[in-house]
Amino acid sequence: MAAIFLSDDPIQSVDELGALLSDPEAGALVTFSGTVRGSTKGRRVTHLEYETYRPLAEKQLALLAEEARARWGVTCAIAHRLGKVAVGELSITIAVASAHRAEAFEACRWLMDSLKTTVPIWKKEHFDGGAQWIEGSDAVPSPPSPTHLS
Amino acid sequence: MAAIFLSDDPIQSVDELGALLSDPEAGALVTFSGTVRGSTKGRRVTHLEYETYRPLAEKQLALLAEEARARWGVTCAIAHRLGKVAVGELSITIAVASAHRAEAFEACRWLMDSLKTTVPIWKKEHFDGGAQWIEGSDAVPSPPSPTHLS
Amino acid sequence: MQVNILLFASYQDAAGTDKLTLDLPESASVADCTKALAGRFPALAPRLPAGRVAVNADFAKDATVLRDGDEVAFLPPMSGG
Amino acid sequence: MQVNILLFASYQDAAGTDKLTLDLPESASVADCTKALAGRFPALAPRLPAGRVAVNADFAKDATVLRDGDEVAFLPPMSGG
Repeated sequence: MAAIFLSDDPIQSVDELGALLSDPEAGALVTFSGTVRGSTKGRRVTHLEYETYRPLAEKQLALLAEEARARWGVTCAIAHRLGKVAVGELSITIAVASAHRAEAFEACRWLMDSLKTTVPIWKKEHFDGGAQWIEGSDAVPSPPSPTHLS
Repeated sequence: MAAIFLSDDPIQSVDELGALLSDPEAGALVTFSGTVRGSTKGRRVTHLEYETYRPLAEKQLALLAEEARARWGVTCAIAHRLGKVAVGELSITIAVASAHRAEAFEACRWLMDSLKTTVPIWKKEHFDGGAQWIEGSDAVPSPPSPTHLS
Repeated sequence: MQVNILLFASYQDAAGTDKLTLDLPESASVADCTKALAGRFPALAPRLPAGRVAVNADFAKDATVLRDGDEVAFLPPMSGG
Repeated sequence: MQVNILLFASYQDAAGTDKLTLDLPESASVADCTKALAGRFPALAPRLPAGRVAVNADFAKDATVLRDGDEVAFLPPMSGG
Protein backbone atom coordinates (compact mmCIF):
# COMPACT_ATOMS: atom_id res chain seq x y z
CA MET A 1 0.00 0.00 0.00
CA ALA A 2 2.97 2.34 0.39
CA ALA A 3 4.08 4.69 -2.36
CA ILE A 4 7.75 5.72 -2.28
CA PHE A 5 9.33 8.31 -4.60
CA LEU A 6 12.94 9.48 -4.85
CA SER A 7 13.33 12.01 -7.63
CA ASP A 8 15.76 14.51 -9.15
CA ASP A 9 12.73 16.45 -10.42
CA PRO A 10 10.24 18.46 -8.32
CA ILE A 11 8.30 16.07 -6.08
CA GLN A 12 4.58 15.60 -5.54
CA SER A 13 2.71 18.07 -3.34
CA VAL A 14 0.93 16.74 -0.26
CA ASP A 15 -2.41 16.97 -2.13
CA GLU A 16 -0.96 14.74 -4.85
CA LEU A 17 0.39 12.22 -2.32
CA GLY A 18 -2.90 12.29 -0.40
CA ALA A 19 -4.83 11.49 -3.58
CA LEU A 20 -2.79 8.28 -3.94
CA LEU A 21 -4.09 7.14 -0.53
CA SER A 22 -7.72 7.93 -1.26
CA ASP A 23 -9.93 5.43 0.58
CA PRO A 24 -13.59 5.97 1.55
CA GLU A 25 -12.90 4.66 5.07
CA ALA A 26 -9.74 6.68 5.72
CA GLY A 27 -11.26 9.96 6.88
CA ALA A 28 -8.12 11.48 8.39
CA LEU A 29 -5.09 12.61 6.42
CA VAL A 30 -2.00 14.13 8.07
CA THR A 31 0.82 15.44 5.92
CA PHE A 32 4.26 16.88 6.42
CA SER A 33 6.18 18.90 3.87
CA GLY A 34 9.63 20.40 4.09
CA THR A 35 10.56 23.43 2.01
CA VAL A 36 14.13 24.69 1.57
CA ARG A 37 14.61 27.75 3.78
CA GLY A 38 16.50 30.85 2.71
CA SER A 39 18.79 30.81 5.73
CA THR A 40 20.14 28.50 8.40
CA LYS A 41 21.72 29.65 11.66
CA GLY A 42 21.80 33.20 10.34
CA ARG A 43 23.62 32.28 7.13
CA ARG A 44 22.02 32.83 3.73
CA VAL A 45 21.48 29.56 1.85
CA THR A 46 21.74 29.62 -1.96
CA HIS A 47 20.43 26.06 -2.45
CA LEU A 48 20.55 22.54 -1.02
CA GLU A 49 21.82 19.36 -2.59
CA TYR A 50 20.66 15.88 -1.61
CA GLU A 51 22.58 12.67 -2.26
CA THR A 52 21.34 9.14 -1.64
CA TYR A 53 22.40 5.51 -1.73
CA ARG A 54 19.28 4.70 -3.69
CA PRO A 55 18.82 0.90 -3.40
CA LEU A 56 19.10 1.02 0.41
CA ALA A 57 17.08 4.25 0.71
CA GLU A 58 14.18 2.72 -1.23
CA LYS A 59 14.33 -0.42 0.92
CA GLN A 60 14.43 1.60 4.16
CA LEU A 61 11.53 3.85 3.12
CA ALA A 62 9.42 0.80 2.26
CA LEU A 63 10.29 -0.70 5.67
CA LEU A 64 9.24 2.51 7.46
CA ALA A 65 5.93 2.52 5.58
CA GLU A 66 5.39 -1.13 6.46
CA GLU A 67 6.19 -0.54 10.13
CA ALA A 68 3.78 2.42 10.25
CA ARG A 69 1.08 0.19 8.75
CA ALA A 70 1.76 -2.53 11.33
CA ARG A 71 1.90 -0.18 14.34
CA TRP A 72 -0.90 2.27 13.53
CA GLY A 73 -2.94 0.70 10.73
CA VAL A 74 -2.19 3.65 8.44
CA THR A 75 -1.24 3.86 4.77
CA CYS A 76 1.39 6.33 3.65
CA ALA A 77 3.16 7.93 0.73
CA ILE A 78 6.62 9.49 0.89
CA ALA A 79 8.46 11.57 -1.71
CA HIS A 80 12.02 12.89 -1.29
CA ARG A 81 13.77 15.24 -3.70
CA LEU A 82 17.37 14.53 -4.73
CA GLY A 83 20.08 16.64 -6.38
CA LYS A 84 19.99 20.45 -6.34
CA VAL A 85 16.94 22.01 -4.69
CA ALA A 86 16.29 25.76 -4.77
CA VAL A 87 15.12 27.87 -1.84
CA GLY A 88 11.32 27.63 -1.65
CA GLU A 89 11.15 24.20 -3.31
CA LEU A 90 9.90 21.06 -1.57
CA SER A 91 12.59 18.67 -0.33
CA ILE A 92 10.20 16.14 1.23
CA THR A 93 6.49 15.37 1.37
CA ILE A 94 4.78 12.69 3.47
CA ALA A 95 1.07 11.83 3.60
CA VAL A 96 -0.51 9.44 6.10
CA ALA A 97 -4.13 8.27 5.85
CA SER A 98 -6.07 6.64 8.66
CA ALA A 99 -9.60 6.06 9.86
CA HIS A 100 -8.89 8.28 12.88
CA ARG A 101 -6.67 11.29 13.39
CA ALA A 102 -4.57 10.28 16.41
CA GLU A 103 -2.92 7.42 14.50
CA ALA A 104 -2.30 9.59 11.46
CA PHE A 105 -0.59 12.32 13.54
CA GLU A 106 1.58 9.83 15.43
CA ALA A 107 2.59 7.84 12.38
CA CYS A 108 3.42 10.94 10.29
CA ARG A 109 5.65 12.36 13.01
CA TRP A 110 7.33 9.01 13.60
CA LEU A 111 7.96 8.56 9.87
CA MET A 112 9.62 11.96 9.62
CA ASP A 113 11.77 11.41 12.74
CA SER A 114 12.78 7.90 11.64
CA LEU A 115 13.52 8.92 8.07
CA LYS A 116 16.16 11.39 9.25
CA THR A 117 18.22 8.71 10.99
CA THR A 118 17.57 5.47 9.08
CA VAL A 119 17.31 6.38 5.39
CA PRO A 120 20.64 6.96 3.58
CA ILE A 121 20.06 10.47 2.27
CA TRP A 122 22.46 13.35 2.95
CA LYS A 123 21.93 17.09 2.70
CA LYS A 124 24.56 19.57 1.58
CA GLU A 125 23.95 23.23 2.34
CA HIS A 126 25.36 25.69 -0.19
CA PHE A 127 26.11 29.28 0.87
CA ASP A 128 27.70 32.20 -0.90
CA GLY A 129 31.31 31.01 -1.06
CA GLY A 130 31.01 27.68 0.71
CA ALA A 131 29.17 24.45 1.35
CA GLN A 132 28.82 21.90 4.13
CA TRP A 133 27.45 18.41 4.52
CA ILE A 134 24.93 17.93 7.31
CA GLU A 135 25.50 14.62 9.06
CA GLY A 136 23.23 13.97 11.99
CA SER A 137 23.91 16.91 14.34
CA ASP A 138 27.28 17.66 12.67
CA ALA A 139 28.10 20.05 9.85
CA VAL A 140 31.18 19.10 7.81
CA PRO A 141 32.69 21.77 5.54
CA SER A 142 32.97 20.57 1.95
CA PRO A 143 35.62 21.58 -0.64
CA PRO A 144 34.37 24.24 -3.09
CA SER A 145 34.53 21.92 -6.10
CA PRO A 146 32.61 18.73 -5.40
CA THR A 147 34.57 15.54 -5.90
CA HIS A 148 31.45 13.47 -6.45
CA LEU A 149 31.44 12.46 -10.09
CA SER A 150 28.44 10.15 -10.49
CA MET B 1 -1.46 35.95 10.25
CA ALA B 2 -4.30 33.45 10.62
CA ALA B 3 -6.67 32.66 7.77
CA ILE B 4 -10.10 31.32 8.76
CA PHE B 5 -12.73 30.06 6.32
CA LEU B 6 -16.26 28.75 6.97
CA SER B 7 -17.98 27.89 3.72
CA ASP B 8 -21.06 26.21 2.24
CA ASP B 9 -18.98 25.49 -0.88
CA PRO B 10 -16.11 23.00 -1.21
CA ILE B 11 -13.20 24.18 0.93
CA GLN B 12 -9.54 24.73 0.13
CA SER B 13 -7.24 21.73 -0.11
CA VAL B 14 -4.25 21.56 2.22
CA ASP B 15 -1.97 22.65 -0.66
CA GLU B 16 -4.12 25.76 -1.09
CA LEU B 17 -4.08 26.54 2.63
CA GLY B 18 -0.33 25.89 2.80
CA ALA B 19 0.26 28.36 -0.05
CA LEU B 20 -1.40 31.08 2.05
CA LEU B 21 1.26 30.53 4.75
CA SER B 22 4.21 30.61 2.36
CA ASP B 23 7.22 32.10 4.14
CA PRO B 24 10.88 31.55 3.17
CA GLU B 25 11.79 30.89 6.82
CA ALA B 26 8.93 28.47 7.60
CA GLY B 27 10.42 25.25 6.28
CA ALA B 28 7.98 22.84 7.96
CA LEU B 29 4.31 22.50 7.07
CA VAL B 30 1.99 20.04 8.82
CA THR B 31 -1.57 19.66 7.62
CA PHE B 32 -4.69 17.79 8.65
CA SER B 33 -7.66 17.08 6.45
CA GLY B 34 -10.88 15.31 7.24
CA THR B 35 -12.88 13.60 4.51
CA VAL B 36 -16.44 12.32 4.96
CA ARG B 37 -16.33 8.55 5.37
CA GLY B 38 -18.82 6.17 3.77
CA SER B 39 -19.71 4.48 7.03
CA THR B 40 -19.65 5.02 10.77
CA LYS B 41 -19.91 2.25 13.36
CA GLY B 42 -20.90 -0.20 10.64
CA ARG B 43 -23.71 1.99 9.30
CA ARG B 44 -23.65 3.34 5.76
CA VAL B 45 -23.56 7.16 5.68
CA THR B 46 -25.31 8.95 2.80
CA HIS B 47 -23.91 12.41 3.64
CA LEU B 48 -23.10 14.74 6.51
CA GLU B 49 -24.52 18.12 7.36
CA TYR B 50 -22.71 20.77 9.38
CA GLU B 51 -24.37 23.65 11.19
CA THR B 52 -22.63 26.57 12.92
CA TYR B 53 -23.25 29.62 15.05
CA ARG B 54 -21.08 31.62 12.69
CA PRO B 55 -20.15 34.81 14.61
CA LEU B 56 -18.93 32.83 17.62
CA ALA B 57 -17.31 30.10 15.48
CA GLU B 58 -15.25 32.69 13.60
CA LYS B 59 -14.22 34.34 16.85
CA GLN B 60 -13.23 31.00 18.42
CA LEU B 61 -11.23 29.88 15.37
CA ALA B 62 -9.32 33.17 15.37
CA LEU B 63 -8.60 32.70 19.09
CA LEU B 64 -7.28 29.17 18.50
CA ALA B 65 -5.01 30.42 15.72
CA GLU B 66 -3.76 33.22 17.97
CA GLU B 67 -3.11 30.81 20.87
CA ALA B 68 -1.19 28.47 18.55
CA ARG B 69 0.94 31.42 17.42
CA ALA B 70 1.62 32.44 21.02
CA ARG B 71 2.44 28.92 22.27
CA TRP B 72 4.41 27.50 19.34
CA GLY B 73 5.33 30.46 17.13
CA VAL B 74 3.44 28.94 14.19
CA THR B 75 1.11 30.45 11.61
CA CYS B 76 -2.01 28.58 10.56
CA ALA B 77 -4.95 28.45 8.21
CA ILE B 78 -8.22 26.63 8.94
CA ALA B 79 -11.15 25.91 6.61
CA HIS B 80 -14.38 24.16 7.70
CA ARG B 81 -17.17 23.12 5.35
CA LEU B 82 -20.80 23.85 6.31
CA GLY B 83 -24.14 22.51 5.06
CA LYS B 84 -24.45 19.21 3.20
CA VAL B 85 -21.18 17.40 2.50
CA ALA B 86 -21.03 14.28 0.33
CA VAL B 87 -19.03 11.14 1.13
CA GLY B 88 -15.47 11.67 -0.10
CA GLU B 89 -15.59 15.48 0.22
CA LEU B 90 -13.43 17.48 2.61
CA SER B 91 -15.13 18.64 5.82
CA ILE B 92 -12.07 20.32 7.34
CA THR B 93 -8.55 21.34 6.36
CA ILE B 94 -5.86 22.79 8.63
CA ALA B 95 -2.34 23.90 7.69
CA VAL B 96 0.35 24.91 10.18
CA ALA B 97 3.68 26.43 9.13
CA SER B 98 6.73 26.67 11.35
CA ALA B 99 10.50 26.96 11.18
CA HIS B 100 10.81 23.47 12.71
CA ARG B 101 8.65 20.39 12.51
CA ALA B 102 8.03 19.55 16.18
CA GLU B 103 6.09 22.78 16.76
CA ALA B 104 4.07 22.34 13.57
CA PHE B 105 3.04 18.77 14.52
CA GLU B 106 2.08 19.75 18.07
CA ALA B 107 0.17 22.86 17.07
CA CYS B 108 -1.76 21.11 14.27
CA ARG B 109 -2.87 18.31 16.55
CA TRP B 110 -3.80 20.73 19.32
CA LEU B 111 -5.82 22.88 16.88
CA MET B 112 -7.79 19.88 15.68
CA ASP B 113 -8.45 18.58 19.21
CA SER B 114 -9.44 22.04 20.49
CA LEU B 115 -11.64 22.83 17.51
CA LYS B 116 -13.84 19.83 18.24
CA THR B 117 -14.76 21.07 21.73
CA THR B 118 -14.58 24.88 21.58
CA VAL B 119 -15.90 25.94 18.17
CA PRO B 120 -19.71 25.96 17.78
CA ILE B 121 -20.07 23.62 14.81
CA TRP B 122 -22.31 20.54 14.85
CA LYS B 123 -22.30 17.48 12.64
CA LYS B 124 -25.43 15.59 11.57
CA GLU B 125 -24.95 12.10 10.14
CA HIS B 126 -27.49 11.06 7.50
CA PHE B 127 -28.15 7.36 6.88
CA ASP B 128 -30.60 5.50 4.70
CA GLY B 129 -33.83 6.21 6.57
CA GLY B 130 -32.51 8.28 9.45
CA ALA B 131 -30.23 10.95 10.81
CA GLN B 132 -28.55 11.85 14.08
CA TRP B 133 -26.78 14.83 15.57
CA ILE B 134 -23.34 14.16 16.98
CA GLU B 135 -22.83 16.10 20.20
CA GLY B 136 -19.53 15.47 21.94
CA SER B 137 -19.55 11.71 22.56
CA ASP B 138 -23.35 11.50 22.21
CA ALA B 139 -25.47 10.72 19.17
CA VAL B 140 -28.99 12.21 19.26
CA PRO B 141 -31.54 10.84 16.76
CA SER B 142 -33.07 13.61 14.66
CA PRO B 143 -36.61 13.69 13.17
CA PRO B 144 -36.69 12.71 9.46
CA SER B 145 -37.76 16.19 8.33
CA PRO B 146 -35.39 18.83 9.70
CA THR B 147 -37.07 21.63 11.62
CA HIS B 148 -34.18 24.01 11.03
CA LEU B 149 -35.46 26.67 8.67
CA SER B 150 -32.62 29.14 8.33
CA MET C 1 -37.71 42.88 28.50
CA GLN C 2 -37.30 40.55 25.53
CA VAL C 3 -34.35 38.44 24.47
CA ASN C 4 -33.84 36.61 21.17
CA ILE C 5 -33.10 32.93 21.63
CA LEU C 6 -31.14 30.85 19.09
CA LEU C 7 -31.21 27.04 19.23
CA PHE C 8 -28.81 24.70 17.41
CA ALA C 9 -28.56 21.04 16.38
CA SER C 10 -30.56 18.69 18.66
CA TYR C 11 -31.86 21.69 20.65
CA GLN C 12 -33.75 22.77 17.52
CA ASP C 13 -35.19 19.30 17.14
CA ALA C 14 -36.28 19.16 20.78
CA ALA C 15 -37.92 22.61 20.65
CA GLY C 16 -39.27 22.31 17.11
CA THR C 17 -37.79 25.71 16.20
CA ASP C 18 -34.41 27.37 15.77
CA LYS C 19 -35.36 30.80 17.14
CA LEU C 20 -37.87 32.44 19.42
CA THR C 21 -38.35 35.45 21.68
CA LEU C 22 -38.62 35.13 25.45
CA ASP C 23 -40.11 37.69 27.85
CA LEU C 24 -37.96 37.97 30.97
CA PRO C 25 -38.01 40.25 34.00
CA GLU C 26 -35.52 43.18 34.00
CA SER C 27 -32.02 42.10 35.14
CA ALA C 28 -32.73 38.44 34.44
CA SER C 29 -29.57 36.32 34.27
CA VAL C 30 -28.53 33.57 31.86
CA ALA C 31 -29.64 31.08 34.53
CA ASP C 32 -33.11 32.71 34.63
CA CYS C 33 -33.31 32.56 30.84
CA THR C 34 -32.29 28.89 30.77
CA LYS C 35 -34.97 28.10 33.33
CA ALA C 36 -37.65 29.92 31.33
CA LEU C 37 -36.57 28.08 28.16
CA ALA C 38 -36.67 24.70 29.93
CA GLY C 39 -40.17 25.51 31.22
CA ARG C 40 -41.39 26.33 27.74
CA PHE C 41 -39.90 23.17 26.10
CA PRO C 42 -39.94 20.18 28.47
CA ALA C 43 -38.30 17.96 25.82
CA LEU C 44 -35.37 20.36 25.68
CA ALA C 45 -34.95 20.78 29.46
CA PRO C 46 -32.87 17.62 30.19
CA ARG C 47 -30.42 18.40 27.35
CA LEU C 48 -29.56 21.96 28.37
CA PRO C 49 -27.12 21.24 31.25
CA ALA C 50 -24.65 19.53 28.88
CA GLY C 51 -24.44 22.60 26.66
CA ARG C 52 -23.10 26.13 26.84
CA VAL C 53 -24.69 29.55 26.44
CA ALA C 54 -23.44 32.54 24.47
CA VAL C 55 -24.75 36.09 24.78
CA ASN C 56 -24.25 38.33 21.74
CA ALA C 57 -21.75 35.80 20.34
CA ASP C 58 -19.55 35.54 23.46
CA PHE C 59 -19.56 32.64 25.88
CA ALA C 60 -21.52 33.58 29.01
CA LYS C 61 -21.87 32.27 32.56
CA ASP C 62 -25.05 31.48 34.47
CA ALA C 63 -24.62 34.75 36.39
CA THR C 64 -24.29 36.94 33.28
CA VAL C 65 -27.02 39.60 33.41
CA LEU C 66 -29.08 40.05 30.25
CA ARG C 67 -30.37 43.24 28.64
CA ASP C 68 -33.33 43.90 26.43
CA GLY C 69 -32.63 42.77 22.86
CA ASP C 70 -29.74 40.42 23.70
CA GLU C 71 -29.10 37.43 21.46
CA VAL C 72 -28.90 34.34 23.68
CA ALA C 73 -27.60 31.22 21.89
CA PHE C 74 -27.97 27.74 23.41
CA LEU C 75 -25.16 25.50 22.19
CA PRO C 76 -25.18 21.69 22.54
CA PRO C 77 -21.80 19.91 22.93
CA MET C 78 -19.84 20.66 19.77
CA SER C 79 -18.80 18.21 17.05
CA GLY C 80 -16.95 20.02 14.29
CA GLY C 81 -14.12 18.50 12.30
CA MET D 1 39.37 -11.05 -3.38
CA GLN D 2 38.09 -7.63 -4.39
CA VAL D 3 35.19 -5.59 -3.03
CA ASN D 4 33.65 -2.46 -4.51
CA ILE D 5 33.56 0.43 -2.07
CA LEU D 6 31.02 3.26 -2.27
CA LEU D 7 31.56 6.51 -0.33
CA PHE D 8 28.93 9.18 0.34
CA ALA D 9 28.70 12.83 1.42
CA SER D 10 31.67 13.94 3.56
CA TYR D 11 33.30 10.51 3.14
CA GLN D 12 33.69 11.29 -0.56
CA ASP D 13 35.24 14.65 0.26
CA ALA D 14 37.68 13.08 2.75
CA ALA D 15 38.75 10.33 0.31
CA GLY D 16 38.61 12.47 -2.83
CA THR D 17 36.55 9.82 -4.62
CA ASP D 18 33.10 8.24 -4.44
CA LYS D 19 34.11 4.70 -5.43
CA LEU D 20 37.12 2.41 -5.42
CA THR D 21 38.11 -1.23 -5.32
CA LEU D 22 39.87 -2.77 -2.32
CA ASP D 23 41.87 -6.01 -2.30
CA LEU D 24 41.11 -8.00 0.83
CA PRO D 25 42.09 -11.45 2.06
CA GLU D 26 39.48 -14.24 1.60
CA SER D 27 36.84 -14.23 4.41
CA ALA D 28 37.61 -10.65 5.36
CA SER D 29 34.89 -9.06 7.50
CA VAL D 30 33.29 -5.60 7.38
CA ALA D 31 35.64 -4.65 10.24
CA ASP D 32 38.66 -5.73 8.17
CA CYS D 33 37.38 -3.75 5.21
CA THR D 34 36.83 -0.64 7.35
CA LYS D 35 40.39 -0.94 8.67
CA ALA D 36 41.81 -1.26 5.16
CA LEU D 37 39.81 1.78 4.01
CA ALA D 38 40.96 3.85 7.01
CA GLY D 39 44.56 2.88 6.26
CA ARG D 40 44.24 4.01 2.68
CA PHE D 41 42.59 7.37 3.51
CA PRO D 42 43.90 8.81 6.80
CA ALA D 43 41.61 11.87 6.46
CA LEU D 44 38.61 9.54 6.34
CA ALA D 45 39.65 7.29 9.24
CA PRO D 46 38.41 9.44 12.17
CA ARG D 47 34.97 9.92 10.53
CA LEU D 48 34.18 6.24 9.94
CA PRO D 49 33.16 5.20 13.48
CA ALA D 50 30.17 7.59 13.45
CA GLY D 51 28.76 6.01 10.29
CA ARG D 52 27.21 2.71 9.23
CA VAL D 53 28.14 0.13 6.63
CA ALA D 54 25.89 -1.63 4.12
CA VAL D 55 26.83 -4.72 2.11
CA ASN D 56 24.93 -5.21 -1.15
CA ALA D 57 22.38 -2.60 -0.02
CA ASP D 58 21.61 -4.13 3.38
CA PHE D 59 22.90 -2.80 6.69
CA ALA D 60 25.80 -4.95 7.90
CA LYS D 61 27.64 -5.53 11.16
CA ASP D 62 31.38 -5.45 11.80
CA ALA D 63 31.36 -9.24 11.85
CA THR D 64 29.61 -9.66 8.50
CA VAL D 65 31.86 -11.74 6.23
CA LEU D 66 32.47 -10.36 2.74
CA ARG D 67 32.66 -12.20 -0.57
CA ASP D 68 34.44 -11.38 -3.81
CA GLY D 69 32.51 -8.73 -5.74
CA ASP D 70 30.46 -7.42 -2.80
CA GLU D 71 29.34 -3.78 -2.84
CA VAL D 72 30.36 -2.23 0.49
CA ALA D 73 28.83 1.21 1.13
CA PHE D 74 30.16 3.50 3.86
CA LEU D 75 27.38 5.76 5.10
CA PRO D 76 27.95 8.88 7.24
CA PRO D 77 25.21 9.88 9.73
CA MET D 78 22.12 10.57 7.67
CA SER D 79 20.38 13.91 7.17
CA GLY D 80 17.39 13.50 4.85
CA GLY D 81 14.20 15.52 5.16
